[in-house]
Amino acid sequence: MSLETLIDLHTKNGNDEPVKYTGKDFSSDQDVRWCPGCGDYTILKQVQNTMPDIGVDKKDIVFISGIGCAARFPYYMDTFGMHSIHGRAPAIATGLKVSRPELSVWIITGDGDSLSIGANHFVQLLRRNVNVNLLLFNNQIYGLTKGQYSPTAPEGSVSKSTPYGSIDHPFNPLALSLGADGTFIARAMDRDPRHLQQMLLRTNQHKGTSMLEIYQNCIVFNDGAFELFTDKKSRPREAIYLEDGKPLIFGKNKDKGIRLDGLQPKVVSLTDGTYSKDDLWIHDEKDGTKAHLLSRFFDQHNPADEFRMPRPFGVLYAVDRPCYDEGVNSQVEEVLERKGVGDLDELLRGPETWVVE
Amino acid sequence: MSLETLIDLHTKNGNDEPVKYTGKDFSSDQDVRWCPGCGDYTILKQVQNTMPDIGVDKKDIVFISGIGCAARFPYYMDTFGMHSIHGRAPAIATGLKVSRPELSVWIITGDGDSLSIGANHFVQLLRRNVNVNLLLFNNQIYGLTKGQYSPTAPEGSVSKSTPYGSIDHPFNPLALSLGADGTFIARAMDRDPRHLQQMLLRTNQHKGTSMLEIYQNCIVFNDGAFELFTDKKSRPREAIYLEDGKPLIFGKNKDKGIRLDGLQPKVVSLTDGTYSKDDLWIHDEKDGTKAHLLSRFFDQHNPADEFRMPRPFGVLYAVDRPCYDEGVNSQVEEVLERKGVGDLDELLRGPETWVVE
Amino acid sequence: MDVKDLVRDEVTIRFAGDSGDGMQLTGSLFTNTTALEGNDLRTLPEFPAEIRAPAGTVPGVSSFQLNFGSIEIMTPGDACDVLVVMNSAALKANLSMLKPGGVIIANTSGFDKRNLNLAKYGEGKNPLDDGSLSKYTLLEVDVSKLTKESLSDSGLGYKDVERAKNMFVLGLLYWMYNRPLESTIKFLEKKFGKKPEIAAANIKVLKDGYHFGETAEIFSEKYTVKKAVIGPGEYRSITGNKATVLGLVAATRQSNLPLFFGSYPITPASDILHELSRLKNYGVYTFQAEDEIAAVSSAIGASFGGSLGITSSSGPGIALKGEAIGLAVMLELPLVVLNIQRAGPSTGMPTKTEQSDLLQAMYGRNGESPMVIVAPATPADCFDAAFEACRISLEHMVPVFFLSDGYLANGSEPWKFPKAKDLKKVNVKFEPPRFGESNGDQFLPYLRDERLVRSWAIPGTEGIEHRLGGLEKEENSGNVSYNPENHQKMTNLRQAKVDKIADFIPLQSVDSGNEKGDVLVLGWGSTYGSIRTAARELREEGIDISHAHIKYLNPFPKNLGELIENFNHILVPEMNSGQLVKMIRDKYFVDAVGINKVKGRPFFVDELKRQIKDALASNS
Amino acid sequence: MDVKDLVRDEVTIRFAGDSGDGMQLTGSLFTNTTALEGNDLRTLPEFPAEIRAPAGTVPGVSSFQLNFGSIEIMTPGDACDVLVVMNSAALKANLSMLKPGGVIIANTSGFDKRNLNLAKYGEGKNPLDDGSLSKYTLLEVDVSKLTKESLSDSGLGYKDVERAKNMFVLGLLYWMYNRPLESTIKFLEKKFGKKPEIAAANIKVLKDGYHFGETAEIFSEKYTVKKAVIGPGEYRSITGNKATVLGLVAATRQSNLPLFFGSYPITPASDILHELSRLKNYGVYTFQAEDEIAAVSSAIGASFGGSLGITSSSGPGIALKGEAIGLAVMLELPLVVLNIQRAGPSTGMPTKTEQSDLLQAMYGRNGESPMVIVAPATPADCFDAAFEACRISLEHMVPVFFLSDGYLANGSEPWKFPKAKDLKKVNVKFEPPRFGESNGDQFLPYLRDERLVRSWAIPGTEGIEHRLGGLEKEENSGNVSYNPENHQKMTNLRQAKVDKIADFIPLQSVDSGNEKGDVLVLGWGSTYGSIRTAARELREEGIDISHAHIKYLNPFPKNLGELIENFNHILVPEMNSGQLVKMIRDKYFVDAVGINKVKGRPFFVDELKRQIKDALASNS
Ligand SMILES: Cc1ncc(C[n+]2csc(CCOP(=O)(O)OP(=O)(O)O)c2C)c(N)n1
Ligand SMILES: Cc1ncc(C[n+]2csc(CCOP(=O)(O)OP(=O)(O)O)c2C)c(N)n1
Ligand code: SF4
Ligand code: SF4
Ligand SMILES: [Mg+2]
Ligand SMILES: [Mg+2]
Repeated sequence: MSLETLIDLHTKNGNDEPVKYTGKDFSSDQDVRWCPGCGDYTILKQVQNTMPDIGVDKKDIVFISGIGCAARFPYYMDTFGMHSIHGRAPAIATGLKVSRPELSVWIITGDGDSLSIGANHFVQLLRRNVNVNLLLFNNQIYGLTKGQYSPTAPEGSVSKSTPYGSIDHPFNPLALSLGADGTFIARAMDRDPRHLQQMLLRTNQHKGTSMLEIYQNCIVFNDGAFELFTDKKSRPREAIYLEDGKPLIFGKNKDKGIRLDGLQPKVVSLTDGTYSKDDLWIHDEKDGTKAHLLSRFFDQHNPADEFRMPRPFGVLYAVDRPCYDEGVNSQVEEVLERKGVGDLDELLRGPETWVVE
Repeated sequence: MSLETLIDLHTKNGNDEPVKYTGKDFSSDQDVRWCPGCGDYTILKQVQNTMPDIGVDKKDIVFISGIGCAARFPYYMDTFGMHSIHGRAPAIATGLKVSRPELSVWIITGDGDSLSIGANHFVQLLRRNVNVNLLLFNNQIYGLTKGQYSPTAPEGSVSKSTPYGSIDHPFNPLALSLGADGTFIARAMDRDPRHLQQMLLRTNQHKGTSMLEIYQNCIVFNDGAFELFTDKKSRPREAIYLEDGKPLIFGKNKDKGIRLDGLQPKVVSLTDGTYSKDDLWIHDEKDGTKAHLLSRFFDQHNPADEFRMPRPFGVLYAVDRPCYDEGVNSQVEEVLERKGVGDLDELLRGPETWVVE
Repeated sequence: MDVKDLVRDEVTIRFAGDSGDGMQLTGSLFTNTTALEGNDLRTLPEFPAEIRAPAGTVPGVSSFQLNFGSIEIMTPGDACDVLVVMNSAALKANLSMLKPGGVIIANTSGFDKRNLNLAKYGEGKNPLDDGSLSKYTLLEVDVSKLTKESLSDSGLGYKDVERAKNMFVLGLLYWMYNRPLESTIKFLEKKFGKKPEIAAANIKVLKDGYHFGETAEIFSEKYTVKKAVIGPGEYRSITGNKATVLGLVAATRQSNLPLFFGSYPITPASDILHELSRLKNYGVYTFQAEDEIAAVSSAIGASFGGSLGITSSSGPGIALKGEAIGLAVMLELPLVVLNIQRAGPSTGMPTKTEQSDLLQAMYGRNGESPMVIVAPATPADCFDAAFEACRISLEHMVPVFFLSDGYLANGSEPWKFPKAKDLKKVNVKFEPPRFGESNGDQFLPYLRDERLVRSWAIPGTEGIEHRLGGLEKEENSGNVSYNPENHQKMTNLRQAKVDKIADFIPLQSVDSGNEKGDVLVLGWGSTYGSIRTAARELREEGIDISHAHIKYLNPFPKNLGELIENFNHILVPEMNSGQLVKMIRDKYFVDAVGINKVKGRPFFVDELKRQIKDALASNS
Repeated sequence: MDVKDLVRDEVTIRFAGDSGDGMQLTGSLFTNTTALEGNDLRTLPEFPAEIRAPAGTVPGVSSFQLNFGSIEIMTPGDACDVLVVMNSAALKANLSMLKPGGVIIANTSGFDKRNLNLAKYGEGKNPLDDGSLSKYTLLEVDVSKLTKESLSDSGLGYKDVERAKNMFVLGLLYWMYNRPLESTIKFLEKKFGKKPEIAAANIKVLKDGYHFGETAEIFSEKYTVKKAVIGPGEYRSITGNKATVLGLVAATRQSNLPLFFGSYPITPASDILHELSRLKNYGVYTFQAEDEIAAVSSAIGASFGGSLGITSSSGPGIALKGEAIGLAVMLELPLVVLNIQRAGPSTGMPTKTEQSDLLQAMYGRNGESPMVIVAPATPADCFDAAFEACRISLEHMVPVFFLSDGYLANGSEPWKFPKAKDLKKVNVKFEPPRFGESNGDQFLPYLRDERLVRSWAIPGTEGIEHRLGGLEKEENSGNVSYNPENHQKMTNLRQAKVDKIADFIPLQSVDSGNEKGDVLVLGWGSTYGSIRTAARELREEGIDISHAHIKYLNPFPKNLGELIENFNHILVPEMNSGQLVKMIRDKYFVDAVGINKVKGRPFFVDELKRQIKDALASNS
């Protein structure tokens, strides 16, 4: 049983044949206005290239952003879009998705937008597990307002608002997301487009709030913040790509691995004969404790330490949990089923009336 | 080197002798207006009783709250206090503590106040590690507004605003706090006053943001929410009290323990001969991974399951990290040291001037 | 003793007791019976600010006032003729509300030492016997004891017996005012359907209360209030918040849209969330958000998707929504913002009423950000105003403020409810899809029709993919634009669009009095009943005074200026320090004078009459 | 060729180029030299909305306008006499700002195919040779090539050479206006102290530019602008945001209090945070909060502790602060809220100026929540206004709004800066401690002095422990109170306290023109220069027109009503749709008429003169 509303009547008119798109179809007519060389360009490109593969009609895709450089993103996508206000995209997306669960809803946000002013809506979205995809463009800076430190900027960051270095301890976005009971938590980078595309697909596949943090270079105000991980030379040593069910191996020649020694992760050499692949930690996306440990491969590390942890990229955590939007809609369905479509006259009349002659 | 401001001049006038207080000295002249039987009463009493032991002059203690039943708390304390606006107490406290680091600042907040409208300030406070004490009165309901479900209410909660049961997955306040990089995370309950007092003392001792969640019974709108843990009969089986350096033992006759099997915590019997105390997990307040595991002894458990996890009470996590307020003040001191007290005329003149005759 | 039966045009009764004494229920039942008897009536419930203040104390007192009559009744009455007090705290808290010479019915067991103490009457003092009540008629009844006796054979426990006390009082009052017991008996049978012994006990106590009146020989008078002349039809009783809910649901049903309601609890708005959350089978989606910002944002998201997004709050919560409401102004999407006003500033007095957010509704956002404002005049009028708020928002693609207040929210009145088929239609049409590449026309999301309204282009519609945002937009295309001329044009257009709505709302009429004359009292919102009654009484005293009540506060009805010109004096009573009066003075350049009350309470009729006279005296 | 040297009273030059071309620096250096030469002047920098729009495009154009003269100069000039364009996009974006017959100095290498394309001039079109500039004097200079040649021996790389281009232009302009090079040379030596080769290169290019003017034979005229008659003294150049910072610091130093600044970045307010964060050795604590709500809340917390809590924002950020500002109103604590206004509504046009938040400052909170408002008139006046905002807030224990705007914030003017010893003292006294139990007097936190001001009772003071909050409070004691009479009293007191501040601010004076007369132009904020200039010119045309500029917007100066009565026509120009005019009409019941511009730009003098004439024509 169901109420057939104007929306249902209107959208039923759709073209049912699945459309074949190319990346170009997702490019809007607006000039892209990021600084030349900004990491946002390649992310835009990968998103546009991934869209044809998610199997959703353009008309059913919505991008919602807050404010910031990253938040300009929806203007450049030839889908429905809203460039809203600072920090509120998750709340707007929640309203949209609850009322239109059939849409594919994407949230575009920056580290300031989602972890400073919008951090409340961010954690509530994760806890509710609204079935949307959130792309967090982390450049460890406020780009649009020209270079103040952000809540992900490392301690001591010198920026326009912290000429003597910042004092606050930064958020660990993945740890925060886990703490908020997020069901899908992943990390990618602007400079590895192939991996980014894979992650975008995974993000889309997951049912529930999919949180993909993307390391994004702000070439103007914070150039090179992630160079250690993104530079092709240092990347093999400093980044580790996670794959479900596979051992944790990294290094230029896949010569290093990570073991669990009790609760303690340890970097080991795979070439000195002590350990082999079989001794390593096997990645399990469903294991919350392992995800916790992985999220903590994070603290400023000592590049001189041979056994320093690499930074994990890929899906750290992915579990199923009922989605809020679905729950709301099934509850409405159930009540409709049980009580029938509400009769307006009955409601207006109420439980008790009297007649004046 | 330092700027001696009016505040310094004014507060120097203080009485230097340490004052001996009793709990009664902390009781203000205002009638306490919670519902008879509300858990808030016993918490108030324990706080008043603990105050004489923290060794701080009444004049240097400030209680700051948001809005809610719990937030009425400051009115009843004969200290400085502010009953502010909903959710913002952590931000107000941050401003106060940064500018007056010598004060002992306490935040009183409810589950709605801190985890709904105020969740952003809550996580930012923890990340910044401002040296204040936060008491989170969790009653899994909005008391003051008469009974809507809160972000800690279990799924399916029937409340005024969820007549058909709530749909959202609740926050795990301790997990969220850990995710936000809190440095002191503890749990107590209204119905165990002795333990609560201990926890209040620990809360006070910790330097940094001390987050103490207190299970508090709302007798009117959510009576018995924590009965399993607070009731003297079920408590021994369902609650476990953590002590640093001690094994995890619980049960009516201390007959049960918790071991770590790899990353997996397991409840074991201490009486069937298989395991003894020495096999158990030793609590370590400094171990973040263990704290993570403990914070996850949380999900709705099956009372029929003999090996179900008890709910941990006590200090889950306590580590040192520089405090924001201290950092700000030392930076000011350093700059003063380096540059000397700023000369107003120099500032007004600026780098370049010209003279008109 | 001989009992006289006197006829009265109008009676005000106030029930007062501890929060646990069931005074709200007692009042409601008396109200229902009175309505069924054909009287006109208005009610005023008053709750303690505390959830459950300690029993027996003044802060714990709960009261319910009912004004009914054979004449037109528009307010719950300034002061009461009869004051029922269940304990000494209730007397202390309410005595000032009793008319000189009025009747006090006091439950004597509520005046024992413990109760007197809790009410802080001072060592050894008892108002019942210290002569302090000598200017009233004091009737002492040991309700507790009598109830206990009435139920001595019932086998019920102490608590249940205690709880039945209020039925004794109700029975007694029914006797005093010649009311039948049937409807209350039916109610009790239904309410305690699963506990027939409780139902029976309550009914017994009710009847014993009634009989006590007949036999106790302490009452020398009883009263008859004849039927009022009320328009024929079927009526129900309704509070403002309930009527608001019905108005919202009716408007969305008339437009065949889902209603999305994003809200965060706050007194006195929360009941709207509670009521709506029960109406899922009416196509209502409720979302208890993490805060007011998320609440209004979620509603904007839903409106973008084609639902009617609605949000509600009060005081501090409305202040928080300002930024996002500004976004809705810029986006030109439907959005209804319900502000159930309470006493401010800041947290203020959450349980008390006020009308002090009108200028916030007008100007409480950054930039030139015009918004439509409607305000209901009475509890039942909340239905119409809420319906109109939705209609305007949907048909004109604008955010609309609905300004109710705590007094309307919890007050109730008889309502001749409409039939669904007689409701206005709400005309909504989504922008149609554009299939195929052939159609060269680019979709222009900010193209306007002759009413300056843009079209509602919802996701899921082929060929009209587009982007909106909070940055200034180019005319028609909606693309971001920093062009100076365009900004002026768009600023003017947003204003003109709101102004044009004046063509689609009713003209302002005079509510009572002449169309031209000496004095016009201009009101808005919940002061309606007091102003109407005061104006009537002043006309009866020979003053040439008319009353007009503005329901559309932005834009004003087109003829308001003309109407104002027909009078020599314009007086504007408001429960604030003067807000509408500012708008009137500015807009019509007329020396309107404010009459203001900021006490968290409605105007009393007498007080308002006096203030009107004073204003006229100093103004002429 | 013969070069004529002409004397000019006033000249406006506009430098325009790509964001990377250093036009802001060029403009500033020309400004400094001009100031040293004793001219009066005003400037207007204009930045692109994008951080770094693609080079060569119209959105990427950055410009700097400078108006200087031997007469009084109060605006950056409506249109320019000389337009310097470094590329074709700069011409496209700025041509409309050039006076008919004005001079264009065009860098021809910025008009190559690539640049013309990027500027979207259309296939094959070049404005330099298609005759479209015929009504101007076009001077083509291949700046890029000449710079390259000038530095051919320097050994510098391509980038460094490119970056020196602007010095060539600057040198050329110095020649054109007979300015000395010394101060610029000194600046370059200092700036590139660590890179002497760069300094030398820039100086060489500067000189070559100068010499090019002398020798190139394409310039037939050069100009002399004589010293202006300016009050003697030491001057500096200052922007509004910098002056604001200095005002805040000066006021806290004069009161010997720490300055606590809680803010969240937003255009165009962020620079205040940036500047203050450098001033730690002035007792300044800056806190970049997680959002505007935390920013203002932290400031309130700091004020509770005895610091002066200050917060700043713009547009949407100010809207977010409303709830917490209401708390400060209720608490009666010092708090200064800086609103650097920008074009709204919603996100609006962040880099553009507007005055559209005045009514938000007045009414943008729930309840009756009066606030003091001050507004600076010029960049340098930001110092005085910020100082006054702090003084009033501290001395009267009230939150104060300071309303600047983007135009003031980034604009600069010469400032005869004060000496610290000449600044007003700010009188602050904390409530003294009460030792011992003997003192029976209970501390009453809401007891008031004759100015209705309560005392500042800070934590750490013995014997005055107390609690405050956002609930309505009992008079004097500050305890929570729901008493109706008390609420009226407190509402009136909060208003009266603000009104009484009128006794402690300067009377309103007429800025220019007669004290009594036909027309009064009433302005506020950054429109000062345009209005002053327009009024002067209209007086010169024989119109009896005066100008008064309101800096204290709530409360108004006590004599404002009288002053207004001295004129027949009151005109109120604002960069909004009419906000001050509403307040004036309401308060003084005078038929004041608004003159409004909402284009994200200041009034041009000519435009304003025309609008004033139009208004007078239709008004008489
Ligand atoms: C309410 C509000 N406050 C502040 C701003 C100013 N503002 C715009 S974007 C931004 C931060 C941007 O940082 P981030 O989210 O990291 O995005 P990025 O520009 O780095 O992509 C700020 C502070 C605003 N637009 N609205
Ligand atoms: C801005 C704002 N929104 C909403 C409210 C209404 N309100 C007051 S307290 C509260 C929630 C209280 O819940 P909690 O924090 O759990 O405290 P409790 O009453 O349970 O102790 C709400 C929604 C308010 N006062 N201010
Ligand atoms: S400022 Fe940084 S983040 Fe923003 S567009 Fe430029 S490079 Fe990208
Ligand atoms: S409503 Fe609940 S939390 Fe509030 S005072 Fe009553 S019992 Fe306590
Ligand atoms: Mg960023
Ligand atoms: Mg609670």
